[in-house]
Parts: sequence; structure tokens; C-alpha cells
Amino acid sequence: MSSYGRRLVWVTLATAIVCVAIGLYIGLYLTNVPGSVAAAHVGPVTNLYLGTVPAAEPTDPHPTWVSYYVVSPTSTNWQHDTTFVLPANSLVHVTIYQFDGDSGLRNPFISQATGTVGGAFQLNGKTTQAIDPDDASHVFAIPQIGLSVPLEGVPDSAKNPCSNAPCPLSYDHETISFTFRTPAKGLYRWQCFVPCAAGYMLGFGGPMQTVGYMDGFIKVV
Amino acid sequence: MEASAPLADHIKPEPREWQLRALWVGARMLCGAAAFFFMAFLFAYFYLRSLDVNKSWKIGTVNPPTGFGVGIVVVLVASAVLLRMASKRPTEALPLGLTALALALLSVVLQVIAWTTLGFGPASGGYASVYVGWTAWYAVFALACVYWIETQVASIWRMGREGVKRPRAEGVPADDVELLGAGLEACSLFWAFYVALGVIAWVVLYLV
Amino acid sequence: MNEVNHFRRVLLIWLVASTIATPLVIFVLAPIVPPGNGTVESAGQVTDNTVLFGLSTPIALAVIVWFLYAVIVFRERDTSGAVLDGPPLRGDARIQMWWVVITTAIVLFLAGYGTVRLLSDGSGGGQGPNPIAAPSQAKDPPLRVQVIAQQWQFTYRFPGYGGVETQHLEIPAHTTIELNVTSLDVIHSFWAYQLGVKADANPGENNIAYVTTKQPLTFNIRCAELCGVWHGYMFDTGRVVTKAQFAAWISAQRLTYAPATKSLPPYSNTYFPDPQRLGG
Amino acid sequence: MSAIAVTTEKPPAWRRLIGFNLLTAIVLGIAGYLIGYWIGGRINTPSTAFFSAEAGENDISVFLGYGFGVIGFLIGLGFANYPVRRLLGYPPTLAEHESADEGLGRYFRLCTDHKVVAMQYMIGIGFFFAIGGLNAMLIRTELLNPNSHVFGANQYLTLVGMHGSMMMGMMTSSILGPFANWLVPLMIGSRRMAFPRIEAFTFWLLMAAGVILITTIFFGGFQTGWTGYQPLGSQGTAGYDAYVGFFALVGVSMTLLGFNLLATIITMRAPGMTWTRLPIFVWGVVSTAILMLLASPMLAAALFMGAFDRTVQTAFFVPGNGGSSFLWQNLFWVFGHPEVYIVALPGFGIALELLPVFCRKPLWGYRIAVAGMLGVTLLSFFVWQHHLFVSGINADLRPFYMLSTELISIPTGFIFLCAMGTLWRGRIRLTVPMLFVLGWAFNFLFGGISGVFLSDAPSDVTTHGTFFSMAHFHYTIMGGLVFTFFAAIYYWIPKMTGYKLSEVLGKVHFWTLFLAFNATFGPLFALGFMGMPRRVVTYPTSLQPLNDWVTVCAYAIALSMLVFLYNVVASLIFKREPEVANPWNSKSPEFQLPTPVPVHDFDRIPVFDADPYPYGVEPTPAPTVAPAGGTA
Repeated sequence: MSSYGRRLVWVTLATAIVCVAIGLYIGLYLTNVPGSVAAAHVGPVTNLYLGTVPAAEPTDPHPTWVSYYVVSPTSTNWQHDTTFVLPANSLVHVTIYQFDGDSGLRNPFISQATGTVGGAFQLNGKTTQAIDPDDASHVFAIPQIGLSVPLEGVPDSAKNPCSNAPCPLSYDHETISFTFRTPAKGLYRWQCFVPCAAGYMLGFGGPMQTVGYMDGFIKVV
Repeated sequence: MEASAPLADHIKPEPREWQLRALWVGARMLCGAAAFFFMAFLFAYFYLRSLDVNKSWKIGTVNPPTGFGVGIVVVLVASAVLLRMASKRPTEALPLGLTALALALLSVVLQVIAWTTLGFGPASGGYASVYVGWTAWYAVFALACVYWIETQVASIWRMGREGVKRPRAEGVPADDVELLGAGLEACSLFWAFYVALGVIAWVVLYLV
Repeated sequence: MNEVNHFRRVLLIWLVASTIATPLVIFVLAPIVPPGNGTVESAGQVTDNTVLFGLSTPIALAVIVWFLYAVIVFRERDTSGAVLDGPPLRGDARIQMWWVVITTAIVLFLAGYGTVRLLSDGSGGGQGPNPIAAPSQAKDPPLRVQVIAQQWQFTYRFPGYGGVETQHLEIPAHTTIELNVTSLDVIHSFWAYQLGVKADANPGENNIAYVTTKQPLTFNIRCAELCGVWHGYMFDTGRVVTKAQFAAWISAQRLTYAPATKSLPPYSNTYFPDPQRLGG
Repeated sequence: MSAIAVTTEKPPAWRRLIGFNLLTAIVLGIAGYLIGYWIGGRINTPSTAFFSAEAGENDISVFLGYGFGVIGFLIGLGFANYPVRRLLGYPPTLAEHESADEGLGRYFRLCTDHKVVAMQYMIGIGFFFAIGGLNAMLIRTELLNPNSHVFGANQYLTLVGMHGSMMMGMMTSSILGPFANWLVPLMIGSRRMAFPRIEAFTFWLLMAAGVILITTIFFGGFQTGWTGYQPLGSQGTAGYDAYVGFFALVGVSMTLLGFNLLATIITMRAPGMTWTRLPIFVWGVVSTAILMLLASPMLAAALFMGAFDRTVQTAFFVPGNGGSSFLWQNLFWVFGHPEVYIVALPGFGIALELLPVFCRKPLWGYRIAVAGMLGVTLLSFFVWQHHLFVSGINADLRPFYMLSTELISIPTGFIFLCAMGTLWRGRIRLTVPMLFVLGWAFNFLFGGISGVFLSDAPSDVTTHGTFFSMAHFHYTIMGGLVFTFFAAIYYWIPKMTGYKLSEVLGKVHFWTLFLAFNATFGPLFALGFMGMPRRVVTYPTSLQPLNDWVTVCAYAIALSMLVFLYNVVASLIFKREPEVANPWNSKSPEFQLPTPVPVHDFDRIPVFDADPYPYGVEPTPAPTVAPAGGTA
């Protein structure tokens, strides 16, 4: 082969490798973005069922991380997605099956529910406005619309705690439910405010800073 | 390993004093870099101490291991003095250098023992952090110095055994004796400076 | 053509350009440069920016005119390929001296002016726990508001009103506000854009910034220091309202947040909530 | 050049791959990483509260993995051979693998020829520059729309941090690495660097650092930006360990690079090359090297503290435990501001070095230019707290830092004065390098003036931490450093490689880059004033049109870079038109040597009797350097 031809081959080869590498590189950034789930419509209100667990499934890339899940009404089917698609300007009834123990809040102010219809929520069927900040296990908050609901932790004395997802309702849990009005169309983020990321400084690393665990989006359509 | 080509005949060597001067200048510049490195720890010490955020400069009982501190500093100073003497007295360089080397190594060993017998952990507040960080990196670079001193001592030893070779082919115009002298001077100067930094660390960590 | 002519022509072009551009910049561009006229501090920043714009326009023009003139006029036009050299000018002590004098004068003026402006009222910047420049407090003590940053929202505490903590910020008009900015976790920065206020929120540190409000207005609050994954979403909208509205608002807030207020720690300049190191 | 060409038969290809070279280095690097990771796993005992076992990751493992990996990499390259020989007392040597017989192989192993190291730097830095640029494109893609995300919020922040770290960490050496290593020995009349092995070491260490930074993707990235503020950094996943490891190695590499250059320039100037005859580029290198030598160790120290916080659980930056977030800010910016000038000063040097050549005039005001550079060097150690005007830290010192920061514009002004003086009445030839120098002047002017807004504490309240400051430092670094970097490439690459670069493509590259650059970063000033903070994944909808415009222009920058890449590949790999020894009729020493420059540069160390700017002197004095006769 001529010297020119050889160079051509090398350069073409190098270009191809570089293009593949760039594709892989961008792909690495694009992956691990969790999918979105539409909330179920039951009657006039939209229902959203969520579950919180102390650890994700053993097959998860981060099996030790706490996480939110989308669950079926009877907590049988668990889906690891944290973008919830909700209809705009309508009431959404959220039910959260809370399987995690308590961690306590950094800012006790968040122990009070705000932004829900009626300014309160149902804790195991009991209307509650605020909980003891030290008993909080997680918070479901959409700061952009002022929604914030503390989730009571399963007491340490629980006999049958769930260690990782999926958790059927037979395990000890707290059921929190509330209704809120969705805002206009757009993308809103939600997060947890309890320093629940075990093993990270201030409890706010890892799952607290990774969309797909204790953070996600509300996609209002 | 050395695959370099010897200089061709028509290529004249560079001035012989260049490499000697480079060693002289290099040692002094390394002193500057080392000083700035440990200045960060000095700054951290006084900064955290003066802020005393959350009254956590010392959490619980945090007392430096004074006995080890004094021991380490004495050993370090002795080592630096001996190595400096070695560079000034070529005839006694080998025994002096060997002793300095042993003492330098001893200082690191003492430091390691001191860590295992500390009454506090790294998390016991600002002082504990600075103590652990500062002594750890001091020991790491002291080990690097131990290596440097060892190369000098080993060169003296080998030259004594194999005799002096006149100018070498690999582009070093200065002869072995000159290079050895310059290398030992640079090494001993930096080691002396480094030990001075250690004395400052000792004053700050144990006495202030 | 001799040197003096060139120099005079550059000077002339620069003078003309500056005379046209500088007023345009000062009177047209600078007033529309935010953060606007909403508070004493933001108005002060606009004034400050105007001065900087006004000064930098002729300076920038001087350099640009000089470069353009040189490149156009002194461009090599000999296309024969011969490489001809210019005159071997190696410097001129007089010009260098004047350059030093002029630039030093401008710089000292700017530093002096900035210092005066800064010390007059603090310019809305965070000044740490012991502010050196506070607005004149002749009439009444400033309203103290604590801004608590955490990952990832701001909440606000009013020590003068039973230590109530609120989700949003409303402040009265025509009042000097003392913002005490602190953080519960990492570094944030409280940036109230239209108020002309920016103060970093540091964990375990109290950072005080002053603002003197004027008319009612709505302002945007954003976090201006990277604080983690939702840094970009850490924003809020605050309002400056009349004093009466503020009184009504704050009592309503006290009522609404009574349950949460009970569990709050006593008001303090800084907070060190547990756990410090590890969560879980 | 080498007189003794050993004519042995070449061993087969597979045999040549075995030995101390890049391939071995990569294998040993990976092996070292695995060993370190394994050892770290042994150390970690979940019973102690100190280690964050619950996080499902082990920082000690990661750090030890990086450490052992780097050591394995360096051993594979052959960096351990000489130290072991010295350990056994064998006398010092200076050269390794400098023989031209080794051909391209030299570029893939430890080679102490300063020209080879320079070319290695050029390729290596260019590679990471491309990654940094790619990150920028991805960032701008994300910012196309405030309400829908291409990347996850944490992936976006990782991109921002990668872009910043890549550019600030790797590009710091973008001029000192390739150009100073290549030019300084030729300009001052020595054949080599004072410590050639350290020279090679800085390069390979930097490459290891760059690879470590890229591995952050596999550990979850880091969400702190290039400033790595604590305690946010300590919250991060193991991805932040990559940031710490990267910057610590960059700090070490920069310290040694500065050390080596400074030692060379101080001790190895040829007879007659007095301080006042040094080419101005060398003065730029001197001032930069001083900053590198003294400021970088503090960065390394700060990062070591951060690494300790994450592994052995010290509390340097944990406010509730006796540490302070301010400590990191102070230590980082004590390094960080000199760092900013580390990337600006070489640009000054190149601009002032090239202007005389293309104005056909001596450098106007040589001494004041030197004073300007050294003044910047000195002052840059006293300005760092202007990054902290609103942080609440030492607020009473703000007037001082305002003054010191604005004072630094005086020595910077000297550089402009000298540029303007050199242009005056010259015979200006608008070649591609000259265009880039003029582009530098224009961009840096606006970078400098916007810097005054940021240095003015009242004005800084609004502009701090916004796109305004982002635009400012892109004007100084991209508009300043990168433009001079390209000026240097177009000016010296023909000399370094011996092949011509296409002038037409060069001009296309310049004009597209210049226009796209200003169209991109100019509006960012406005965006900053309009309230857009840095590093945000979303922004008010009202700012979308301007952001979209910026994104489109940023893509234009990328296209412009592709033109450059095409030019390099087409000209240097395919066309290969030989370049004459002195294409610019420069009177600088390096252009008096034959092309390509022989391995040993000079047959005999030259004697200088003038500075390198004897333009316009009649009759033109003979070249100050006798050409090497070896090729004759």
C-alpha cells in the first residue's frame, strides 16, 4: 500500500474510533436518567401511589441507597421511576407507603405539611398537620409550588421492617396520603428534605443528589 | 535501559557548570515549593483555631503526644545537621550520611508509632484534623527525602568501591565527583530546610 | 507623513468616537443595566455600574482605535515579497511614564470610588457577622430577617415576630432590612436580584447584608453558589409590600405555621443540626 | 543526528510492543488500580463509624486504586528504572530514548528530548482540550431549553465540573507544556531542560490525571464544578475522589513543570543570553513558572486535606466538627487566582513575542513588558479574596482586595502599551498568527474591562457568581489563552513539524472562531446582568432566546475548531508540504536552526550578542545563532 493510502486508512480508523468514543461518552451522560410514569386516573381525581424504602432492590446499581418508587395501589408492583406525569390544574391524590425508619430533619420547620389541600395530610388515616421533626423519615416536597409533606418513619421498635424494595404491605409501614392541586403545565422538581442518605456527609449525598432516588420531576401536562 | 546515543564528535558538550548550578538552584526552589505546601497547613491551623466553629477546635480531650513530638524533632535536627556536615566534609561523607539516613528513617518510624498511640482520632475537631493531616504529609515527604538521601549515600558508597569515573558519555559534562558534591549539597540543603519546616510544625502543633 | 500626524489623527478619531459613544453608554446603556432602581442598594449598584461604564468606554475605545488605525494604516502594502523592517523604536520613557501615571490615577480613582460606595451602605453585599458598612439607622433599628439556606430551598425566620419561619419572603416597603444569611449544610448564596442583595450562606456562619426597600415590588431569589444537584432549581419569588400588608401577612404566617414554630430551635445566628457527618 | 546508528535488524512487531512503553504502562496502570482497590477494600472495616460503608462505596479503595494505578502507569513507562539505579548508587545520567532512530516509538514512552515531550504535550493537551470542548457543547445543548432536560440534573453538573476542571487543569499547561518545553531551550541556547526526566514526568502525570478525571463518570460524577467547594464536595459520591485525584496530580505536575522551567532559565542560559536579552516569551514563562512553583503546592495541600476528610474522616472542611467551609475557599483561591494568571501570562508572552515579527519592529518597551509580567506575578498572590466579596469572609478587607485587584490592571496595561507601541509605524503583515494575536488583544481588552466590574465590590454584588463572571473569564482565558495558543500553533507548528499549515484554512478558522467567540460570550455578559447564575440546569423562560442564540454560536465555535482539525490533518498528515527553515523571516533564535531541528539542537552552545528583536537595524546583523552544521 502506498504511504498515502496507509495514512488514509489510519486517519479513517482514528476518526471512526474517535466518533465511537464520543458517542459512548455522550451516551454515558444520557444513561441513568430514570423514566417517567403516568399517574393512574381513578374517578375524578388522579391517584399517585408511591413507596419509600431504606434500600433499593438488590439488582439496582446502588442497592444500598434509599429510594422512592412508583407502586401499584396495593403495593405489589414496584417501578423505579421518579418522574411523575400529572394533569395540569387538577387535584392529585398521593398515597405514600413509607417503609423506612426515621432520620430526623435538619430544619424542623419542614415537619409541618404545607401546600396540600386543607393544609394537612392523612397519617395512617388520621388527619395530621405536623409531626415530631425527629420522627421524620422522608419528605415529599415540590418547592416550586410550596408543597411539602413530612413522612413519619417506621419506629425502631417495628417487628417486621422491610429492608429493601419491593415491599409488600405485609411489612411494617406508615401510610401517608394527601391531595394537592397541580400547577400549570411544565416541569417541576420534587425532592426529599430529610438527611436520609446514609453514609454521606450531612446525609445529603448519593441518593439525595441523584435524580432517580430521592429526587425527581413532576411533569405536568 | 539507557538507549540514548552518545554525542557525536562534532557536537561540543554544554558548559560543565550548568548541571551543578541547576542542582543548586533546584534545591532552593524546592524549598520554596515545600514552604508553600506546608503554609496551607499552617494557615489551616491558625484559621480553624481562630474561628473555632461550633466550639469544636478540640472535641473532648485532645493532647498531642509531646514525648514523641520532642523525639521526632530531635532526631530530625540531628539528621539534618549530620547530612549538612557530610556535604561539607567529603572524607567523612559516608558514615555521616549513613547516620543521617538512619535518623531520617527513624523520625518517620517514630511518627508512625505516635499515630498509633494518639489519644484522639482524626475526627476530634479542628486541631486533630490539622495534626493528622500535617504530620501525615510531613511524613510522606520525609520518606521522599529519605529516598533522596539514600541515593546520595549509595552514590558515595559505590564511588568509593568502584573508583571515580571521569566525564561520562550520557550528556553530563560534569564529572562524577563534582556531580556528587553538588547533589549532596542540594540534598542536604533541602533536607535542612525541610527539617526547619518540621521544627515549625512542632512549635505550632505541640507548643502553641 | 511623520509620527506626530499619525498620533494626532488617532487622538482625533478617539476624541470623536468617545464624545459620541460615552454619552450613549452612560445615558442609554447604563440605565437599562439591571438590577434596577427598586431599592437604595440596587440603585447604588446602577450608579456604580454607570461610572464604570462611563470610564471604561473611552479606555476601550482608545485601545481599539489605536489597534484599528495601526492595522489599517501601517499594514504592509509592499507585495513584492521583500521583507522590509519598520523603524527600530524600542520605547519612549516619556510615554511610558505618562501611561503609568494615567493608568495608576484611573485605578486609584476606581478603587477609591468603589470603597466610598461600599462603605456608604454596604451595597447589599454579604458582610459577615460584624458588618462594617450599615445604612444610617437614625430612624429606627432595621427589621431583622434570617435567611436559612438548605439543600435546596430558602426559608426565612423573623426573630421579631416570635421566631416564626416562613416558606416565602415578604418584607415591608421603605424599611431597612437586616438579612442574616446562614446555611444548614453546604455553601449557598442568597441572591435577591431586584433588591441588589447577594450574600453567601455558609454553614455555621452568619452573613449580614442590608437592604433599604423603596416602593413595593416583586423580586426573584436565586441561589448563586453551586450547592448540589438542585442548585439550578433553588429559586423563589419574594415581595416588597406596604407596611400594613406586611403586618397582616406576618400575623397570618404566625397563625399558619404555629405547629412548626413550636418545634423550631430557639433563634440563633447559626445552627449546627445533627448529624454533622453521616446521615442515616 | 546520532553518529552511531546501530544497524541491527528490527525485531518483529509484537516483540517491540513489550518493554517500557505506553502499552505496558496502561496494563500496569489498570493492574495497579485493581490492586489498590483491593487493598482499600481490606482496610475498610464497616464496624468503624469513620467509613461510609453504608454509601455502598469506599473512598479509600478508590484513592488507593488511583494511587497504585498512577504508580503502575509510571513504572510501565519506565520512570522507576532510573530511580532504582540511583538507589543502588549508580551515577546520574540525563538522557533517555533521545535517539532519532527510535522514530515514532519515542512518542509512546518516556523520552527526555524536550522536543519530543513538547509534541507529546501538544497531542495530549489537544485531546483533553477536545473533551473539554465537547463538554461545553453538551452544556450548551442542555441550556437550549429551560423546561426540558437532555441530561439529568446531576449529569449536567458533572459536565459543568468536567468542562471546568479539564480546561483549568489541563489547559494550564497548554502553552508551557508544548511551547515552553519546545522553545525555551532553543531560545536561551541550551540543549535540554535542567531536569529532563522531570520534564517527561510532568507530561505523563498530567495524562494520568486527565484519565482519572474522566473515570469520574463511572463513579457518579461530581456536582461541585471545578472549584470543588466544600463541604459540598465531601457530600459527593466517589466521583468527587476523581476530582480530588485529578487536581492533586495536576498540582504536582504544574509545580514540577514550573520548577523545571525556572531552573532551566535561571541556570542554563547560553553565554551572552543576559536577562535583558531573553525573548519576551521566556519572560512570560518565567513569571508563569514562579506562580506554578509556589501556588500549585497549596492546591495540592488543599486537595490532600479534602482527600483526608473523605477517607480518614478528618474535619478540615466540616463546619460542625471544627472545620470551616471558608478554609477551602481561602486555600482554593490562594491557588486559584494565581492559576488564572498562570493561564494568562503565557498568552502575554506569545502575543508580545509574535508582534515584533509581524510588525517588523523591535519589541517596544521591553523592560516595561517584563515589569508588567513580574508585577502581575507578584500582585496575583494578593487578590484572591475578590472571589469572596459577598461570602461574608473578612468583609473589612474588601477595600484592600478591591484595590489590589484593580492595581493588577496597571501591569496588565503595560502589556497593552507594549503591544500598541510595537504596532505603531510597523510594517504589519496580517498573517494567521498575527490575526490571532490581534484577536487576543481585542478579547483580552473586554476580559480586562469586565474584570474591573467584578473587582469593584459594589458592582460585584450583582455580577458575582453569574454568567457575567463566566463571560469575563472566558474572555480572558478562551479569548486570551486559547487565541494565543492558536497563534503559537500557526506560528511554530511549521517549524516544529517541518510541514506547512494551510493559510486559507487558518484564516477561515480565525474569522469563524473570532466572530463565533464574541457572539457566544458577549451575550453572556448580558445574561449575567439579567440574572442568570452560573451552573444552573434551568433558568427563567424569559432568558431562553438569548440562551438559544448563545448555544447556536457555541456550535459555530465547534465547527470552527473542526476547520482547524481538518487543516492539521490535511496539512500535516496528507499534504506534507515541506516548510522552509524560517517561514516568517523571524530573527528569533529557534528560526535560525534547520528544520526539522536536530536532536541535539545546537552543535555547540551558541553565543548571543543581542536580543532577538534586531528589526529595522541597518545593516541587519548576522543571525545570533550559528546554524547547526550537523545536517550539512
